[in-house]
Amino acid sequence: MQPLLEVNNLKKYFPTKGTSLFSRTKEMVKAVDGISFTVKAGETLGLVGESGCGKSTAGRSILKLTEPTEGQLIYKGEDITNFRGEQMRKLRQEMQLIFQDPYASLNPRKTIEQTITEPMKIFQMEKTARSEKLNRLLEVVGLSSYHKSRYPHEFSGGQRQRIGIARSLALDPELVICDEPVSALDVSIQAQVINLLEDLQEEFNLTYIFIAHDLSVIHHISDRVAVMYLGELVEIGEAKEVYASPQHPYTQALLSAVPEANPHLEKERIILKGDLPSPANPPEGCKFHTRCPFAEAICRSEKPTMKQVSLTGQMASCHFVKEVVRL
Amino acid sequence: MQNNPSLLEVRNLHTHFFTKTGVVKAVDGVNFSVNPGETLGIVGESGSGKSITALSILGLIPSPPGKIVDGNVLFKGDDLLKKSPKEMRAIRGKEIAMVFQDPMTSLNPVLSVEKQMVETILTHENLTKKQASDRALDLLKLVGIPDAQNRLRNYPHEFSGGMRQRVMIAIALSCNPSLLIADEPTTALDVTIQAQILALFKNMQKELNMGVIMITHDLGVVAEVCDRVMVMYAGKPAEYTETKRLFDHGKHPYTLGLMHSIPKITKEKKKLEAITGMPPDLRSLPNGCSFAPRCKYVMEGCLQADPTLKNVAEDHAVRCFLHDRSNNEEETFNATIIGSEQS
Amino acid sequence: EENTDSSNESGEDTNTEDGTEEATGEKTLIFGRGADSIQLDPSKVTDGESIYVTNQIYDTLVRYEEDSTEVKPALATEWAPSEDGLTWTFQLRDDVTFHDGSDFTAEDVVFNFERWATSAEYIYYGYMFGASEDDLGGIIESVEATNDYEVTFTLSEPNAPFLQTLAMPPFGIASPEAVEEHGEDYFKNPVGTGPFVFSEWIPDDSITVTKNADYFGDTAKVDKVIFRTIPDNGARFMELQSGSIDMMTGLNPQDIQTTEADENLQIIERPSMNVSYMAMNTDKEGPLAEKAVRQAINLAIDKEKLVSLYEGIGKPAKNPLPPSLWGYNDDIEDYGYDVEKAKELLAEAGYADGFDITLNTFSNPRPYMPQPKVSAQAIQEMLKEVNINVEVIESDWDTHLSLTENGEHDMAFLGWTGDNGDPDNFLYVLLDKDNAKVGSAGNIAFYKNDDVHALLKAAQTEMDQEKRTELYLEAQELIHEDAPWFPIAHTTPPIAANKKVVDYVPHSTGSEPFNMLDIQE
Amino acid sequence: MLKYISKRLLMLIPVLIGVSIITFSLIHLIPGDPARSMLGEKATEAQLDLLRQELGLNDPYIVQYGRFVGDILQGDLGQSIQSKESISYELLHKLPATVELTLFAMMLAVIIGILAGVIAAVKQYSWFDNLSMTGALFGVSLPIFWLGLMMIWFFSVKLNILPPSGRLTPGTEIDTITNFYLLDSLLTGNFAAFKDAFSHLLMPGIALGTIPMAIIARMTRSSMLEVMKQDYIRTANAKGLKTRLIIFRHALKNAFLPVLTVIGLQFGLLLGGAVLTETIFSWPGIGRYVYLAVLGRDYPVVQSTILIVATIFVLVNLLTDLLYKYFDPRIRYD
Amino acid sequence: MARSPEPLIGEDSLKTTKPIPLWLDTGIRIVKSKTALIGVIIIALLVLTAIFAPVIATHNPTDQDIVNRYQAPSSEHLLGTDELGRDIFSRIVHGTRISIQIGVIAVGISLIIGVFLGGVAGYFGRWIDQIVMRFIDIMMAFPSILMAIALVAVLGPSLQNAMIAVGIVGIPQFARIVRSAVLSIKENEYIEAAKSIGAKHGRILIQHVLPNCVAPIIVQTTLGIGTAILDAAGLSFLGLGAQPPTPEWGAMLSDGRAAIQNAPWVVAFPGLAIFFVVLGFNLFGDGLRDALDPRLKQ
Ligand SMILES: Nc1ncnc2c1ncn2[C@@H]1O[C@H](COP(=O)(O)OP(=O)(O)OP(=O)(O)O)[C@@H](O)[C@H]1O
Ligand SMILES: Nc1ncnc2c1ncn2[C@@H]1O[C@H](COP(=O)(O)OP(=O)(O)OP(=O)(O)O)[C@@H](O)[C@H]1O
Ligand SMILES: [Mg+2]
Ligand SMILES: [Mg+2]
Repeated sequence: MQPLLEVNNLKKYFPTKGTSLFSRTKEMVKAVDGISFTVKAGETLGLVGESGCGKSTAGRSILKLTEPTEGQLIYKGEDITNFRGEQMRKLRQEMQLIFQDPYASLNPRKTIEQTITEPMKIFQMEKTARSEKLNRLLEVVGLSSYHKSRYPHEFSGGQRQRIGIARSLALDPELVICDEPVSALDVSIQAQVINLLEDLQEEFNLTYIFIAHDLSVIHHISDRVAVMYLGELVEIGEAKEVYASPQHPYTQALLSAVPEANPHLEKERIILKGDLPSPANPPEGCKFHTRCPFAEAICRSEKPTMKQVSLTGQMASCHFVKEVVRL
Repeated sequence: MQNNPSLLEVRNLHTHFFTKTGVVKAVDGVNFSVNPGETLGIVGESGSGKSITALSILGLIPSPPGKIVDGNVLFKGDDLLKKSPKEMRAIRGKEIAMVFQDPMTSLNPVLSVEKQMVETILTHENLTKKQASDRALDLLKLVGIPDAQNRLRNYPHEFSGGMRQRVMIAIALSCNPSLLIADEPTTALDVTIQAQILALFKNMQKELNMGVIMITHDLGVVAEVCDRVMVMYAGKPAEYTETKRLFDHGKHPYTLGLMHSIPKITKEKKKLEAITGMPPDLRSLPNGCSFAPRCKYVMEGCLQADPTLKNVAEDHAVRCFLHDRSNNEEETFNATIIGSEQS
Repeated sequence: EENTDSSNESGEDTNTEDGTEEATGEKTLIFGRGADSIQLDPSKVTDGESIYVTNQIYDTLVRYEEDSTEVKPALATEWAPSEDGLTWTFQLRDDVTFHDGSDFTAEDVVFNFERWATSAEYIYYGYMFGASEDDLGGIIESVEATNDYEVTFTLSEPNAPFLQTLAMPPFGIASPEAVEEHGEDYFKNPVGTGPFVFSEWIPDDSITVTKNADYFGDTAKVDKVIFRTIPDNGARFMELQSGSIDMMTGLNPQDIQTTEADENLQIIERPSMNVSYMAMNTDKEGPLAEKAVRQAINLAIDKEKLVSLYEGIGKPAKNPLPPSLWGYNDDIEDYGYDVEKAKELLAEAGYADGFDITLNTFSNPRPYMPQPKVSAQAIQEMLKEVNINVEVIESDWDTHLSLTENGEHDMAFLGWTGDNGDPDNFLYVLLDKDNAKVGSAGNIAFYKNDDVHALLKAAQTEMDQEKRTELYLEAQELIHEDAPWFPIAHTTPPIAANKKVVDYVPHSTGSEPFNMLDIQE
Repeated sequence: MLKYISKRLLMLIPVLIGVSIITFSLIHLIPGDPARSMLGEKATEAQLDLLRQELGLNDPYIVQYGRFVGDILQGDLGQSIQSKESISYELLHKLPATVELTLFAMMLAVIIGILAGVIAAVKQYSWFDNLSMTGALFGVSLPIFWLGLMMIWFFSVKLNILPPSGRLTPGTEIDTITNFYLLDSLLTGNFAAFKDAFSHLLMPGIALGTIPMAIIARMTRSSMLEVMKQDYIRTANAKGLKTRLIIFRHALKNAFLPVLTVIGLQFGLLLGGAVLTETIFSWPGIGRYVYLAVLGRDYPVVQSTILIVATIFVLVNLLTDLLYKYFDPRIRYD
Repeated sequence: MARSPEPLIGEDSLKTTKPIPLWLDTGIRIVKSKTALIGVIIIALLVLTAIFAPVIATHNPTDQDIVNRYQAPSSEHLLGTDELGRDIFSRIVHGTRISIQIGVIAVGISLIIGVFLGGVAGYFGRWIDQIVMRFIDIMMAFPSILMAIALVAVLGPSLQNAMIAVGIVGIPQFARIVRSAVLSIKENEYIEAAKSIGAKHGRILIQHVLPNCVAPIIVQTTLGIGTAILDAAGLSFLGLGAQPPTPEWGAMLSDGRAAIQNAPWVVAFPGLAIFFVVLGFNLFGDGLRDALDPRLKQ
């Protein structure tokens, strides 16, 4: 089956702030440094990694909210890499974004109605159709129609997140990129939103790319997971498999570091040394080698490639994983 | 409870904020104690009064509008609430130290790390600058900062988040406090860094035999580092017991709700049981139990009267009518469950 | 002697003052004024503030009498014109040295005159002797040193005011050595023969001159004069009140009473040789081109009231000439204030409903017009009575000059201070058609009357003063009838001084040497 | 650091070119004739024309501008049309006068403003806070020319305790070295002159310093209040530090940063904006100098002086930025 | 319906309280703040005075009575008379109209141009920003009063030109404030959200960015009016502003200066009038700043 979205060697570099007017060679922050994956229609791909590893940038590059530096995007079999202006605006209907910060993602000067109907206005939906749709969307995300004329500051974080979700559904998208939609919410509210997202996926047959740094949330919601480190993918595969038998040392460390709400569990922890290196000058070779407990000489000099490590398609990028060749 | 005197005992603490829009009962009747070498966890949602509890202990409530309206804070037997500002200054940083949530903003950006460490030491200890500086260096090494000698002169922005939190911990430890209050020390950090910091905490505590109050909203962290836990909801304790007991025999509907609403890595996926509704506005709390509007097991009486914290077992107290064994007036109390479980 | 009689109101601030006097034991006169000198080479400037200072440093061949524009000997002891008025011979003093020590001889006079005849930048030379770019010498054909102490001037045509002109401060004789030595910078290193020697110039702050002990005339009574620039009239007056300056020009009329009431201060009036007027642009098409309208305007303004705004330092003017000058026509009767008649005249001219017009005025007070803006507003209000709607346009002085000489105005204020006490210096300059050229007009009414022109021209070459008087009287009558101006006032610009300043006699030309005045504690 | 400075200095070039072009165009657009303005009402057309020729005023604008830039590049500020004096010589006296006045005003403003702001913030809502902030509000609302006049009227006329104008009582001897009179009199040990110069500086200094003082006080206060809410202040409290240490070391050092920007901007504003003060107090500085030059169409003076003032302004802001670096280690210039 | 959404508890509180519009909320805050209220009262007085000037004034502001010039305040002339015997009180009353006009028009000029420049620079960034900011740098490097003087000298002294000059001089301030506001607003996720639903630049700038900058713009406008009145008065004081017989306060002050010793009221009252009005706008602006401060919300 043809994947809904195919991302090939996507790169996004930002020039560092301090580059001088005169030096030709600009220093670059390699926020996303060549990632490739596919997303199947109707599935949820979890994208996980530590703060600053490039998850959001990857998401925004896919939507071309920032112009990718390099790479190829294929949506429904069509190469959209070079879509511009009007073409891209049309495509926006099918791809939407849900944001992390429920406070910053709503324009405080617009009523809920204005916020949710704006996309419909932009795509010239009729007035009556608009209000019908608005009412339905409000209902779907669990808000009432008397909320319409309210302003965002009158809502709690969880409710705002629902408003944001309603807006992103206004154009009946197929692909929704959720950029940490629950990490700003309280635990008790978090579950409400996760449930809502799951229900919506079922009802509207949505495809999610779900970005989060919380491994438990990713575990809960994803069909497949991709683990990022410093702008690169280190491991990708079926969620169950990756969580059960992580192959990349980074994934292993990440999983072992999660504190479990179970005092009886005596986990064997891998505690990584040091911090995430700066994406402005990442380490040579394997980017993880500076923190890897198993690093050897080759890791410092040679960049590992993605290798298939299981028959179901789990892949990891490490010199020491065993490649499984599909027959 | 234990026989030996507690290091810290908080009794019936009430801290209110008298704002223009009403009285915020941020902390409204909290009791707990901490023993030397013990870690007490305080968990709860945002706004449940965890930080204010901690700040009340140290006398750092912004006033106005905040005021401790009732209660005692007995530290080594002395009531801290009766101390003069000057006496409190001598205790802060020396006897009781605190580590804050956000390592990015809790260090002064324009002073070098050394200066911020040395000034604490000089304030409380009778040392020369040189000695203080040496102590600062030792502390940095202790909390595991590589190349400590050179890092001493650096400014906070030259450190990563995890490193800054280590510095904060070093500062907190600089005068060998007997009580350390850590207010969500790892919330702002990545998991791998959180693991580092939690490990550091455990080590330090073992080495220094401090009492620790660990404030968090993450039950995982509680399970990991705490000996006992107090679950807070809307300024009041909901449940107070040993950690293992809480996870195995947690009683309060809120505690249970929390535990069921977080996804777990190790368990099979199943639909999360969310707690409905949202935390109440502390300015206009509902009558009766403040959790009642969100409670699955809400009973009619819950909407009228506020339950009190009652022991359900030794060292296990719950504030809920469902478990109010001492309530003998069942006739006057209609215990019918009016809420029904939703899924 | 210093401390016994403090003339200050309060004792506190006498300290610094007395301190300096004690320390140097000198008599210092501090003179406050509104602007700094532009250059200290008088031949190149026209501003009064420059002349004020150079008048102390330089001598001219002849000088004005203290109280008139008659001349008396100075560097020249005797002089005589030839019969035809074309040759003038001057006998010079032989006991004069320049401040730089060099001796003064006839050659030096020649040097100076030849210098002035080299370029049009020597404004007064060109202006008084009719020099132009093509004819740099003007009416002076030659200047010769006929012996060490005798110079002979040869003129191309007789020039009645010649002797008076030579007394003008711009024709102060400079030391040739110094001129050559300093070159371009001579203007800030002036060397003359005058009663004071230049000592220091701090731009926009002060100029100091010191007594010339070897002066050939009356040696100065004070040791030092400091000319201090204090731009604001009010501030300057306060300095005077507080005793930090001794004397000042540019008194606000409003402060006259205060000065008179102050027991330490006195007002010294400079004799009047000026006129202020409102010129009406006769060249512009429209109402002002009509005589009747101009007369009507003359009738519609209450001159008494207008001049009362001068707070006593001005007398209403009816002629372009100041009354102190010979040739003044006192028989002329002023139009007087008569609104009805004005309305009649306007109606006759077809302006019964009035008209709109502009009045250009300037912001900086001038000696002949202390409050130009206020006067303009008064006229504006008065002309309302006859339905003339005046828009007042206030510009800075330079813009005003540029606007008016280009004839861009309807009505405009201006004034004139006499240079040499000759009526020609008023009438020809201000009202002759020769001077009504757009772009460089002295005659900003652009008044062109051939009869007047003939009279004025005749008076220029006539050497007999009586005959000249006749000519001027007649000219004034014609001018009165044509009413190109609304003459406003002749002022006696007040000088406020501390009472300890004595024997000071201001001259009508606007400046005088300070060698006679004294300070008495 | 050096690289940063040189980069900033390079950035100065386009700004100064812009300033010079605007100045040049503006001043040449003003109607009026410098020749007339110099020679006065008595000069003839021929004389005027000669002077115009001599000054090159008849050349096309582009040539005139080119000449101006060329001269500046050779370090020649040109000659005043009015006074024939070299402009650099005139500035030698006037610039120090203005800078002395400005520095003095700024010192008053900074010292009093910051102190008042800090105290007001620390004792928020106290009588001092109310009083000083009301005063500061009055300060920014006062027309300074009016304040100047009223001060003169009161202190010089009514009380006669301060001199109404000028830099020095005439006749006061002072050996000028730097032309900063306060400095010169101290260097030469001439205390009488120092006292005299100081008493002259006082009123114009206050008049000029009022607005920045008020602005700095308000800025300091609000900045301090903001900083006092920050987490690191809570940390400092939790460490048990003394209040004074918290206020001056922890809070003020942070709160000072926005104030520093204001100081830099205000200093620049004062430098060129002293026109009114200098007019009222007859202060022989560049404010009046340029003002009169504009009125007198003294093109070279206006052009060169504005260019210098602009340069100083830009340099002061560069200095502020560098001071920023000193106070805020987070900022790196490289 | 495929599913029933989870009920939201706490919405009852929302149902009962009507939403307060922003302007009302701001109004309430201002009324609550004493100082801002004083500012509002002063401004209201100013506006009322301007409207009813002919009624309030006891004399015609341009009527002269040269004989009775420099009269001290009396029952006939409440604030005395000036150098031409005009009634100072009436002139000050009529002067309110001019001051309002100056403030509004001058700030209007700075506002329109400044907001445009700042908005475009901040929103589009890159080279547009570079160009605009260099231009602003140049304007800032100019001593502002001298710039205004030169502009008036070019345009010719008149009230109108003084307003234009003051307006132009005020542009950088607005541009900078708007630019920095836009820069910070641009970082908000809702801007990204607007982009992601296909909104074009114009729509984003006008619908999302600028409305969220109104707070600093309003504050700056209010404070700017005060400054503009001060600056214009300064220009008039130098003789470069209002032309006679316009009763502009700065010009009145300047004209009365000569009489400061004998008739101090001629100087004192126009100065006080300027002071009061500027104070009013400053108080109001301060109040607005606090009232509109998002940090004080919630
Ligand atoms: N506009 C930008 N200009 C320069 N650098 C940027 C920009 N946006 C992101 N970066 C850098 O790119 C890197 C990746 O950022 P990104 O926001 O994608 O991380 P993330 O994984 O989403 O982190 P978080 O979990 O904190 O949201 C970071 O180092 C960030 O500083
Ligand atoms: N200065 C204050 N004025 C008014 N109310 C305040 C103030 N500080 C805190 N509160 C209120 O007190 C309550 C408890 O706050 P507290 O900071 O203790 O919560 P918390 O449990 O620490 O939450 P979090 O997890 O978000 O840190 C909150 O509802 C908060 O709004
Ligand atoms: Mg992100
Ligand atoms: Mg907290």
